[in-house]
Amino acid sequence: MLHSATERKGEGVSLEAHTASVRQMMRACIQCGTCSASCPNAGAMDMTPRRIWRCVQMDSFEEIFTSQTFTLCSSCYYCSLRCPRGLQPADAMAALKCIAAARQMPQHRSSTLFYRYFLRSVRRNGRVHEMEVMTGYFAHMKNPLLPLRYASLGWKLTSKGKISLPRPARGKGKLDALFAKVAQVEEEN
Amino acid sequence: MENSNTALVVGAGISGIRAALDLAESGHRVVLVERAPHLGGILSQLDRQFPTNRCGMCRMLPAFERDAASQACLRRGLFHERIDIRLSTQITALSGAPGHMQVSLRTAPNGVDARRCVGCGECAEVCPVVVPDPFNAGLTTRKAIYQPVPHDRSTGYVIDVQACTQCGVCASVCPTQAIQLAQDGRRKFHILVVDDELVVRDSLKEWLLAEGYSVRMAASGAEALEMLSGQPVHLMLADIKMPGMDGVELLQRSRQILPELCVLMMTAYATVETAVEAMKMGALDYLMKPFDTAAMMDKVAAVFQEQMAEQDESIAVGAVILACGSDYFDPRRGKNPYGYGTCPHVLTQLEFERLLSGSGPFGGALLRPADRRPVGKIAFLQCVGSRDLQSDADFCSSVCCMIAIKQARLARERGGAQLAATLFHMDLRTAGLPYQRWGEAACEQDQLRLVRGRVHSLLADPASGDPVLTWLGPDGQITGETFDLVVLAVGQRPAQGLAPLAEMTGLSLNPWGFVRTQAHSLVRTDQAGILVAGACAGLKDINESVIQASAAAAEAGRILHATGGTLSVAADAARTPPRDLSADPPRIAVALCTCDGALNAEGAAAALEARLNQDPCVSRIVFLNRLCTDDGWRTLVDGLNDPQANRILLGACRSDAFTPRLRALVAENGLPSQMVEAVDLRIYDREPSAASRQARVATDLAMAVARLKHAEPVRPPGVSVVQHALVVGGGIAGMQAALSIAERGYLVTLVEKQASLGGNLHWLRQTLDGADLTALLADTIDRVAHQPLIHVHLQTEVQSAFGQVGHFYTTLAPAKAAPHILEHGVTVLATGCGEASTAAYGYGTHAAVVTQKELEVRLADQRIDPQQLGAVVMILCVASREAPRSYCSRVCCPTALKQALTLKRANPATAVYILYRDMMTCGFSETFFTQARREGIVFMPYATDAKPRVTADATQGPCIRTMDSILGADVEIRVDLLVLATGLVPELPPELATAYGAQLDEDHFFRPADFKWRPVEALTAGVFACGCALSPRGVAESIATAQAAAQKAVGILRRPTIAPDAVTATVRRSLCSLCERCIDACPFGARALSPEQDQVLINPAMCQGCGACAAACPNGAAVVSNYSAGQMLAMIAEVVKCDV
Amino acid sequence: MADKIDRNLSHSTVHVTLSTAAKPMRYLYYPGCSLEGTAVEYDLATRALMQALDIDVIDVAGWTCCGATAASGVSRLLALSLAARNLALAEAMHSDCDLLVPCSACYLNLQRAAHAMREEPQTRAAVNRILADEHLSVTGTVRVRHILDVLARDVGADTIASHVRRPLNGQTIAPYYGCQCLRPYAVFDDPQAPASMSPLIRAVGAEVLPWTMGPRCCGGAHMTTHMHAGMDLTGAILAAAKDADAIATVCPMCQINLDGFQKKIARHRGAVLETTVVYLPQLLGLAMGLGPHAVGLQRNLSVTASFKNALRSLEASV
Amino acid sequence: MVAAIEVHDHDLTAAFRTLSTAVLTLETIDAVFVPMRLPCGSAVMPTLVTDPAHLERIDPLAPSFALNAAKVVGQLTRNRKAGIGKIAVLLRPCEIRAFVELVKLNQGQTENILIIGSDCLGAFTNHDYFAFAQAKGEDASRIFYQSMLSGQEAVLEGINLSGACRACESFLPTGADLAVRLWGVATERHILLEAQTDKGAALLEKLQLPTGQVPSEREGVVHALVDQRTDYRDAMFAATAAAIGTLEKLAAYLSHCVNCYNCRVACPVCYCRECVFTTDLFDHDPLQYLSWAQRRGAVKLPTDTLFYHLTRMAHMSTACVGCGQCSNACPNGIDLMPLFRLVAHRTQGVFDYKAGEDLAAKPPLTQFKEDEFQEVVGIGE
Repeated sequence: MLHSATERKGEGVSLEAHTASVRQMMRACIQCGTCSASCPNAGAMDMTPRRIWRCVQMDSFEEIFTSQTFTLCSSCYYCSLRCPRGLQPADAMAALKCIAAARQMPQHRSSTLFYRYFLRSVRRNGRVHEMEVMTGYFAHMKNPLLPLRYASLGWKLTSKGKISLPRPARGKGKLDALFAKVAQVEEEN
Repeated sequence: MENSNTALVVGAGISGIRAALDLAESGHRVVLVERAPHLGGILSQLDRQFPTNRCGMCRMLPAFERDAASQACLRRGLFHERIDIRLSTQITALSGAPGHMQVSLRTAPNGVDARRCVGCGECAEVCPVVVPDPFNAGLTTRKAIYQPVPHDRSTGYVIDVQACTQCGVCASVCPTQAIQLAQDGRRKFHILVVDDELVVRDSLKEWLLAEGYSVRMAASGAEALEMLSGQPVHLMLADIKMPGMDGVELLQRSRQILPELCVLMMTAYATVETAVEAMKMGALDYLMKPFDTAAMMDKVAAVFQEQMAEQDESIAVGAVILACGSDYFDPRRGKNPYGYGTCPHVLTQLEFERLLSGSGPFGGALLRPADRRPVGKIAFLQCVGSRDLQSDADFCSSVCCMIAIKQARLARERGGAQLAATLFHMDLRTAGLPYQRWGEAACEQDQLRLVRGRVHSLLADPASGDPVLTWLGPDGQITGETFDLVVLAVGQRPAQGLAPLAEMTGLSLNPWGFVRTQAHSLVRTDQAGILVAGACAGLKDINESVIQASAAAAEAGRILHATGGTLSVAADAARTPPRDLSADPPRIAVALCTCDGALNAEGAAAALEARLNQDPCVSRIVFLNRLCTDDGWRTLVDGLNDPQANRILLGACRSDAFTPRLRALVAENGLPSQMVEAVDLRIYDREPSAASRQARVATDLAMAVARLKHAEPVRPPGVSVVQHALVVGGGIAGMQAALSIAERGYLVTLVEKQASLGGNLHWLRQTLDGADLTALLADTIDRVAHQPLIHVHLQTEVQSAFGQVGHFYTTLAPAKAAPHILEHGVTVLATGCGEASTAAYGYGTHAAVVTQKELEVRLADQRIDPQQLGAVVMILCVASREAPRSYCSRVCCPTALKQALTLKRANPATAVYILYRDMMTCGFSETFFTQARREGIVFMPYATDAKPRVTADATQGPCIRTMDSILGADVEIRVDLLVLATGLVPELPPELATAYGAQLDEDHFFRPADFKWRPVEALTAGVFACGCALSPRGVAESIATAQAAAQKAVGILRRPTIAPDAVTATVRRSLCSLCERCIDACPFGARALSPEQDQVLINPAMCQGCGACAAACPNGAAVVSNYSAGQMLAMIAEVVKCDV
Repeated sequence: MADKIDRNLSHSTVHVTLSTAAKPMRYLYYPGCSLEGTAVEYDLATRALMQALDIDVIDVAGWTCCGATAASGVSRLLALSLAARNLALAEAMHSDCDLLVPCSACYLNLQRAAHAMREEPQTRAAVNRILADEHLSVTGTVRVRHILDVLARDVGADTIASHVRRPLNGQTIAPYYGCQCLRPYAVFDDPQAPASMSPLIRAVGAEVLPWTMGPRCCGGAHMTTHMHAGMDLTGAILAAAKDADAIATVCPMCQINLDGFQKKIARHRGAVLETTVVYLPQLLGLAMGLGPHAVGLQRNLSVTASFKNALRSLEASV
Repeated sequence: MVAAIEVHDHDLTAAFRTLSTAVLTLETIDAVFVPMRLPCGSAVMPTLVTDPAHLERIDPLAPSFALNAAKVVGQLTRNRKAGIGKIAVLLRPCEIRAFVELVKLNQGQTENILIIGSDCLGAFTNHDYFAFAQAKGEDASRIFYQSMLSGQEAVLEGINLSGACRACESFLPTGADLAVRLWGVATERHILLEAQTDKGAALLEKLQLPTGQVPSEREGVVHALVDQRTDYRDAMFAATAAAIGTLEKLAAYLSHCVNCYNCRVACPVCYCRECVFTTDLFDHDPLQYLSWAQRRGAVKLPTDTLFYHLTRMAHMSTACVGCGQCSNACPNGIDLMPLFRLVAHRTQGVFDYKAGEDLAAKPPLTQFKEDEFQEVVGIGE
């Protein structure tokens, strides 16, 4: 079972309900572009962060999710550092990632799956098992070439004694209770 | 307790000076205190101010009874008979009720006896301490002994006690022994150091001894207590963490023995909270370990200064005006320093101002301070520490946009056509009446580039060090550009001393630490008797500051009057009438201070005496020594005690400083003020040789003799005043003006053409911040009704008018009665304004398109139900801020926010879009802009070349199409309601204004004498305007203008006769060719052709002695008394050597 | 801002004798998942360095993942709960010690959680409900300290200098800070022009490479999800460090991005990019005389031969 | 509207006579004011004529410009209440300009007059004219205008136009109600009349003259003349500027002045009822002279010579129309005209003002403009 908060909601919840928190976060944006001018990934983005926030205000979430921009946020927090409105654009980007994950948007599988397998590992072990994450991620991406991109690194890591083979899953995850409780609390709210 | 008829004004910046002068002009006495050692506040550093690109501060000086005050550049000092100026002074206590308040004043000794200082500067020459000069915002340096404002010679030198090392060199060179160092005092100042660690005690002792204090030490609390009971201790430094008795306990117990003992706690980071607790128990402050020696010594020195200060002086006042200004945000402390402090090419606006100044580091040349390279590209970054929630600044600092525009224009003036300025902003706030055009001119004439957007951060180019800015262009492109210089518009912060002052007086502050004013008032605080003016209630431009200061003066005057103060006409009359000198030949008594022999170098005195004695009019010459001492002054008084002498010439150093006492002296002798001249004998001290110095001094004295010889003792008769005011217009401004005049005891006729009083308040219900306007209207009407001195004429219009200050004749035409003529002394025009009509955006074709006023009315009478509204668009700046109505109406943006929030709160499901050009939410109304965004109101800027398009068909509701620059596409919104902000247009008939001698500006508003300095009066005396007749403004601002206009009116009404001043124009009829050039030339309308058209007449009350007439008249028929051609030629003859 | 911080730093060092009583320094220690895996040498070096400096580190018993970037990409409450769990464990240890965190991502997550716990009572209540099952509760009062913060401000360059046995003379080090120890919480250094590493590098006898890439983003998890974007960012950093003998890092994510993909990035950029990348504690430890094995240098993915040679010759010269 | 008056026998003076007579015989006109040769000799003076018979001696094209008649026209019209009736005045362009200035200064009124202005052919100095008239007798004027209009050398008998006229580029009667066109017109056949104001048009209509047409060549002729005059003027300015560059040079330029104040009397725009130099201001105390002498060792008397000229420049340079009567009037041959024109040219330039050109333009010093001359008054820095 993967993380409930991301997977139980799924399609049943309206996009509007999902996006409410992002709207709340970025409503007060003044479109000054401070965030965008500082973004190290701006060059790779197909839409400026400022435009994303404009779309948030105008309720054009479809447009946001057709864009890859939010997945390109590397959480460097340059934007949050200087937002004159005191907003947290990096956090809002994370929130958009959450939505994409929760709604399992196919166009954002690459990012959301990675997070999902990461958390799956955390849930099971309490701590992250890097190899376990990668294995799960690569398997789910169903891209036979993808693992090769990381093959040399994986080999290097293993040879340096930095990766151990994942332990077999045994019954209850260490943080099952916490994940479940989070889901429960989120549900209530 | 008797009413002292005195007001206290705290702060001598522009607002303080304006308020003080206003009160003095209306006959009250004023004590003007300033914590800095100089007058002028921030404006002493700003040479030119928007929107005129020049100064003009002198225009604040009185227009009537000019002789009672100084009549020269205000930046060089101020004098007024009824204003007692106290520099380097703070208030330490304040108590009592309005009318009867007791204030304690404490003057910080600055080490120099101001009366003795001759301003020679020898002290600064030898002073070894060099510190950044705050006057030049740190761009230059000065010494520890210095002149606070270089162009203000009235203050002399002072010592910066923080920087002074007490070396004493200055005292040894001072020719007048004016310098008294605190060194001796320090030795008598005993400091007790209590710490269990020997190393700490030893280091502290060493440092403190080096600074000249006496030090004792104790290793424990118990030991300390013992020492306290035995010997005098002025200050105790106590460690918090000590074994046995800790610092806090020591504090408590020591204060039981010595309740007044000053204690500074010493603390490590871990125990800071304990230290803070200790401060609540009476510790003065704490010192943080590890010690910052310099900061620690500053704190100790501050305690020393405090304790050594002279005894507080207690004075009785009737009212207090706080005008203590504001401080500025330090970008270094901000989350975003924009390279300030690390990149040397980043300056604050104030620093840039000094850079541009002729008295700045490079004489006004536009060079980079760090490397003196000429500047080609400048970037102005707005909103640094303003409109920034990350620096707790959910407010706009109101003036920075205009300052940036001004500086861009100035820079262009200095840098020429190759200078390129770029201004980064989010909203260009050009909200004052003339500001829009000024901003447009900057773009058109000076090629100022405007960029809407904010720069994330400033990085220095690794190679050149030049600042590099990166921003997101409107098209979504990230742009990087290198500039030579970046100027930061740093925002306002509350003045340093405001919080303690508020605590002392119980004054409420707003969430940002500025003074909170009462609803509908810009000047009333929640403490009766304490009023506020200027930037301490939020930064303001000069225009608003001056209005607010006059309004505060009006309120203070009201309090003084209500509690028994008089307008002191009696005091004026009690002055000895000047002797009649008309028949006496000029006899000049000359008194010269030898300044301890400085004047008499190489026998110069004798030569001087010989030269002066050449003129038979010089009746005697007295040499005296040290006029600056009491003895010296006594010699002067005795020496001049000559009944024959009818003119006095004084030669001394820093003659300006003697003006007040000299004025008093000649008044006692029954001489009019023009019969005394003072010459500064030390002003040429920098001349290369003694000979040239003496020659110039001799020439100055000879010129003064010539001037005095021709001084004219006779003045034209005064102008009598009908002590009755007419107020035209019964809106809120008119009513307030009438009330403010009547409350000072003068009759007012209030004329309103409608059937009831109230004007626009009939349909306005509340303000953006929720203040109740309906209640305000009811209350004001009630107060007018119960004011016996106000005569209200409803349904009455002004049919015609003529006359001049003191005597206007106005024909009032009631709707249902015969016209009658009213005779009155002053006129206040409060004709208001109305919402502009429009045919744009489908207005008039579709019922769902309404104006802001219509929305206001329809919401009130429930013709519009917010529950029924799915979407609403508001379009701002409809036919405003572009030709021909190139001005901002100021009220529309706040109104839009108010209405949008109302709709959104009534129905959160309503989508509200505001289409704007620049949101003008200046000052603290910015917070509502933030609120509106938070509540989901969508703001979309539009450009004038891509305005929104509206299609309206009757079935569907209007559809608005607008270009969203962020999305780069048209957005289409179908709405149930389209609200248009059409702006305000004045309702002041030109013939009404001109009948009283006033003029209208190009937008048909009342043209003030000077937008900045004389904002509510016409250039023609006795005519005032208030409210929206002046320019568009909100209710509280209108009320302030009404109070200001009333204050000005009272300044005239209080005099039964306006006595002309010494410098007044007259006509020599025998020479006059009646060409009437003088009439055209007079800017004050003081000249007119007689009804018979055979002579030119002058109203001496209106004449300001400017001399424009004399310049226009070719044959000397227009004469300015005491600046007559004969007088001037005689003076010139003393200087000019060649034959002409 | 850098100016201000420098001044503070200099004060604390100049008068340090006055301020600190001779109490041994002690920290709670949160290694985080990476330090058990890909960044195991960071853990080794940190512990060794602390020991050499006579500073006690006490592991937070039973610590779990802070949530990393992944949790915040899924659910804020989950992210906060995962981090807060560790804060709660630390607080439960009833120590007045600060919490030392070497991993920047963990540091940010813990810092954020601490802030949220202190400033958002509602969130705190929700998290405490979640933690209640394990009988934990959190207040957010424990001070979360990044290892660079501790080294720069608590230990100080002077102390480091006094421990140096094998000065790294002639070596030029590029101080690389990355993002999350600087932003969004600017606790101990200028978030845009950081300088706190420089005195430490100079203290061990090395020179500081003058560059502006110190606070730039390495791309973080992009190397997994958006490889090209990640290689652009990391590549720019590696390219800028070409004149350095080594890059010093303080974050496992930065470290692996910088040292794990050098060949790939070199192909991507078409340039040779071979640079030694070491954790700052490794660098300091080496200078203080700890052996390469003691600081786990053999586990680093990119230590150039010339760096190793330099180390050997420095050792020989001692 | 253009009308023509025929010219017979190349007698342009006769055509002017025809015009004047026609005007005077109109009911609405009480008198004409024209230059007439005095019965007693060759002098041509402005004359007020009510009897057409006297127009026999009219001589508007004589190269004589004895005085600028603007002042006299001012005297005739200045009292609004006591107007002397409707007068048609025939003036040179520089006289019209001076009169316009006087009207602005309230020293004359336009209500009761009708200004007829003629293309100006220029004039000699008074001295030269006297000699020329002596030599040529009755034919003097005809010889002059024929020579001028035929484009031949203006120098006759070694006499050239006065300096003021040679430097005059404003020889067309801009401010006149009715303009007489001579330059570029076939004056052997006719002179042309053109109305420039409503008043002029009304008058022209009443005169019922045959219509005419301004020939296209005229423009070229006028242009060429303007260019020639402007060149001369600019050369004159350059030479004068060099000659007066310093206070000492200026004093030298004026050193022959004897304080007779003739230039002031001759100046059409010097309008003061009593000149400041004749008031008590310069009526110095006897002691004063001694005191000056003592301080400097010597003092030239009368004093205030340079000051007088500077004062006049200060007062009148904004109104100077360049008629040159100051030079004409100087008994000691000081060429004041180039000096005054130069100063006037520059002062009027900075105020963007041209004296006498436009009745509606306000004279510079009567307008209070805060923003002008910041660099001069010192608030600019």
